Amino acid sequence: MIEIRFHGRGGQGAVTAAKILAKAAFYDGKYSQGFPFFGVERRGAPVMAFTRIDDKKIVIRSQVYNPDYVVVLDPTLLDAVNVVEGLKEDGVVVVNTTKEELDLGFKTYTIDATGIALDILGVPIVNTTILGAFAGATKLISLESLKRAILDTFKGKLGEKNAKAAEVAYRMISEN
Amino acid sequence: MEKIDVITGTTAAAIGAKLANVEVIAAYPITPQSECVEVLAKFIADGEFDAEYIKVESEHSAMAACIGASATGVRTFTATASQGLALMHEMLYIASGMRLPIVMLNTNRALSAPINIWCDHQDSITERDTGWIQIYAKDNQETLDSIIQAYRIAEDEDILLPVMVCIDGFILTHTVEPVSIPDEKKVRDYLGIYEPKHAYLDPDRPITQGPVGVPECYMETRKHIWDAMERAKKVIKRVNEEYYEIFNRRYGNGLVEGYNLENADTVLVAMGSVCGTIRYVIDKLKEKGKNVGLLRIRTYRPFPKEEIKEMLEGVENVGVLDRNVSFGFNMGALGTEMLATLRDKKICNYIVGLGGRDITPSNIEEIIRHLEKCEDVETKWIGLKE
Amino acid sequence: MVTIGAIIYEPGSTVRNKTGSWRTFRPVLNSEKCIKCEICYIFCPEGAIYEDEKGNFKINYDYCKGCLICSKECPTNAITRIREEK
Amino acid sequence: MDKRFPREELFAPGHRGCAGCGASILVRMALKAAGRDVIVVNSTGCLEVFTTPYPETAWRVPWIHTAFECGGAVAAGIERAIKALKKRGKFKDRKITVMPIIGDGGTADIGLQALSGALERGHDMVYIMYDNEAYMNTGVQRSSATPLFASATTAPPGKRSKGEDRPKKDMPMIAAAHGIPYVATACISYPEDLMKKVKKACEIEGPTFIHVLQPCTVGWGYNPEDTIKIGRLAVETGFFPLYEIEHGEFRITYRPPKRKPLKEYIRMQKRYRHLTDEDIEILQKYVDERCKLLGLE
Repeated sequence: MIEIRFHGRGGQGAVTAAKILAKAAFYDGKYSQGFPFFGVERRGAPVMAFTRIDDKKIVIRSQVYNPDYVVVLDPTLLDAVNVVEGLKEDGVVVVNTTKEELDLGFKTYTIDATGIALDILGVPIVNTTILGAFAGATKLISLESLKRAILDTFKGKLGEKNAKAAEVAYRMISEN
Repeated sequence: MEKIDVITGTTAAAIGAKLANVEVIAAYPITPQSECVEVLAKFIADGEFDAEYIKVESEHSAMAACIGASATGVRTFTATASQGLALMHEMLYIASGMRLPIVMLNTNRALSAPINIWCDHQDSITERDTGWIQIYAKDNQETLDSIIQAYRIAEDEDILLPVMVCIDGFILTHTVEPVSIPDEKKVRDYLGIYEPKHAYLDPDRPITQGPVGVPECYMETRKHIWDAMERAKKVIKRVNEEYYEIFNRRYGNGLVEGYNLENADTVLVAMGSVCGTIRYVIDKLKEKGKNVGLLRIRTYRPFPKEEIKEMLEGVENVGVLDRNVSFGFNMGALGTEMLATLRDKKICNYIVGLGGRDITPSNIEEIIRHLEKCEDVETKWIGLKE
Repeated sequence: MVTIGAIIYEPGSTVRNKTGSWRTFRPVLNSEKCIKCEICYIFCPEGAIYEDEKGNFKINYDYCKGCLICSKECPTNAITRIREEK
Repeated sequence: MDKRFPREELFAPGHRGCAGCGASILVRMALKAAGRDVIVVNSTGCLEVFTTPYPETAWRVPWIHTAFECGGAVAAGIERAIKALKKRGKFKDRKITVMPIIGDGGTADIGLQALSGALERGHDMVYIMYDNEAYMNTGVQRSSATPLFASATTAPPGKRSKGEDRPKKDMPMIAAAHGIPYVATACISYPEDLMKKVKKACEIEGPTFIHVLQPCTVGWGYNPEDTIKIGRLAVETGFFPLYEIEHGEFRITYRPPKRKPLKEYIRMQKRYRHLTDEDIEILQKYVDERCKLLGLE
C-alpha cells in the first residue's frame, strides 16, 4: 500500500487533488482512498489531504502517519509546517516552487506549478498541475488516467485546461 | 449495468436514495452530513431526479415532515448527525410508534459539549431505544447498498419500522473510494413503489393516525414494535440474501459479519469503519502467525444475540470496542450488551475514538495485547492522552 | 386487538360515546316558535342539533351535553331549559 | 329555501370536549366550509386529546397528530406527499386541502419555528390557529397569546401581580410578515364570516393563516352557554378585530356599529375578576390604541 500526503492551504484544492489522485489510481486498475485531514481549517490555513493506493481492497481507516510521498502545493508552507514529518526513509517529495533545488533531506522534485497554472488556467490554483508533476516524477499513475480523473472532476473547458496543465507539468518533470 | 465511481460515503448514500426513488426528502444540513443533501439537491436541480425536496428549518422539522409525508403514503428520506439527531429525538419515537418506514442516513458525530464535529457513535447509540432499526456500515459501498436494503426492510409489512443507516463521520463521509453503483432500473424493480396498506392519509378513506394512546392500548403498541424488531432479524437476513442474488454483494448474514473467526481464540467485536482497521491488523498479525478474529455488528438494533452467541462459541478472549460511553455505568453500550449476551464469558470493553480521536493500528494491537492478559471484566480507555 | 400504530380506521367512531349523560339542564326546542334560522344548528359544539326530513330542527339528546348555547342564542326564545331528572 | 349552512357533519358527536367548547364549534364550521377533500393536522392540545382517545375518533376526515411543536412541518410533509402522489396519478384534478388546526401554544409558542418555516417555503395549506389564549389542555398556563392582565395558573394575580404582564403576541401580523397570500382573523361567534374566510383560504394556492378566537369556558371562567356571547363581545369591543390581509391588502371585515366598552367583555370572565375599574381603563386604552392602528374607531 502506498500513502501520499498533500500539503496546501485552505482553498487551494489539496483535498480535490487527493481525490483526483484516488480516482486516477482507480482508472489504472488499483484500489484507492482519498480523504482530507479532518480539521476545521478555513480558507488560507495550512491543510492536509491523503491518498492511499493499493493492489488489493483498502480496509484501513486510520489517518496517514508515515507517507511514502509528500506533495506540497504552496512553497510558503515549507516555513510553516514540517512537511516531511513521518515521511518514510526512502520517501519522495514533490514541491511547487520556483527554486530549482531544495534540500529537505529526502529525494525532492521541484516544479513551478504556479507559473504553469497562471499560464494555462489564468489562476494560481495548482492542484491539477502538481498532480501532473507528481505523476511524471513518480510514475505511480498514468498520465492518461490522471487526465481522465481531472476531466471527471472539472466539466467542459475548465476540465480541458486543467488536464492540459497536468500534462505540461508531467512532461516538464519527466524531461528533467 | 453496474458502474464503479470513486465517491464519498455521503454521495453514496445520496445515490442510494435516488436509486430507491424516494418521493419526498426533508433535510437540514449539518456537518458531516451536508454533502448528502447537497448531492440530492443537485440531482433535482439538474432534472435527473424528480423528488420533492423540503428544505426545512431544523432537523426536528425534517423528521416531522418525513412523518407527514410517510403517513400520506410516499417513500421518504432524510439525513442528519449528532446535534441534529438529538434534536429529532422526540420525533424518532413518533416515526416508529406510527410504524412509518422512513429511512435516514446518520453520519455519526460526537455530541456537544464541547462542540465536536468528528466521529463517534454517541449520537445514534443514544437513540437505540427509539424503535428504529440501526445498520452500521463499514465502507461506502455498504452505505449505498444499506440505504437500498433499508427500504426493503422498513417497508416489509411484517416490519413497518424506520431504519437508520449509520456511517462514520469524515472517515466515510469525506473519503472517496471506489463504489459500485447498481443499475437504476434494477433497483427500482427490486424495491417497487411504496404503497402502504396499514395507513395513509386519504380523504377517500379517512383514518386517524397518532391518536391518544390511552393506558388500555399503549402497552400493546410497544409490544408490537418489540415483535416487529424480532421479526426484523429474519427479514434483514432474507434481504441480505435477496440483495446478493440480484446485486452480488452481501454483508455477513445481514446482522453480523465475521472475519477470521475460525480457530481464533481472541476476537474483537466492533461496529462501523474501525472494523476495516481491525481487519488490517488481523491480516498483519496473521503474517506473523497470530490468529485474531473480528465480529462486526452490522445491525445494532435489532441486536443479534443468538448469532453472536453462536459465532463466539468457544472463544476465550472477547474484546468489545465502543465509540461511545455510558456515564455512571462506565462501560460502552455495546460492551454492556455483549456482557448481557455472553453471560459466562470474560468481556473486556475498550472505549475508543471519541470525538474523532483516530483509532490507529497500534491502538488495535494494544487492545489485543491487553485482552490476552486481562483476566476479568474490565473497561479500558484506549488512545487517551496522559 | 390494538391496531398496528394505534390507527383508528372507523371515522367518527365517537358516536358510540353517548355524551347525553353529561347533561344537568336539558334544552327543549319548541318547533312552533322556531324560524329555522339555523343559529342553534351551527353553534352546537356537539353537532347534536339536526334537521329532520320535514325540515324541523331537533335536538339529539344522545349527545347534547346541555351547554345551553342554543337556548341562549336562539333569537325567538324557542329553546327553553329544564332541569334534567335521572 | 336555501340552507344557510352545509349539513354534512365531518366532526362526529360523542367527543369529550367540555360542554360549550369553542374549539368544537370552530372545527364544525371549518370542516363545513372546507368539505371532504381535506387532511387535518393537529398538534398536541385540547382538541387532539378530546377527539381521539383510542379506539375512537371524532374525525370523519383523514387526521394526524404527531407532537406539539411541529404542525407546520408535518403539514409541509403531507402537502409535498400529495404533490408526489399526483405525479403517480392519485388525486387527479382534486385540490386536497392540508389544514393544520393548532392551538395558540402550538402556534405562537412552541410551534412558531415550524410554522414560520412552512409559511416561508410557501406550502399550500390552510393553517388555523384556534386561540383560547392559554394552555388549556394542561390546566390554563399562560401562553404568549394570553392577553394582558388575564390570570393564568402560571400568571396568577397576587400582591405583586395583576396576572399576565405582557400583551398578546400578534400572530396574524407575524404570519403576514412572511408575505403569504392570505391572512385573516375570525371568531366562532361570526360563523358566516369565519366560513367565508376558510373557504377563501382553501381556494388560494399557497400558505394561508387564519387566527380564530375561541372562548373557553374553563380557562376563561364563564357559563358554557355564554361561549358565543363572549366571542361576540370580544369583537364588538374591538378587543379582537375581524380583518383579512389578501395579497398584502388589509381590510376590516366586520365593523361594529359602535364599539362597546371593554368592561362588558372583561366583567363576564373570571380570569379578569381581580381587576379594578382603573385596571380595566388601562386595558381599554390599550384596545383603543390598537383599534386606531387598524382603522377601527
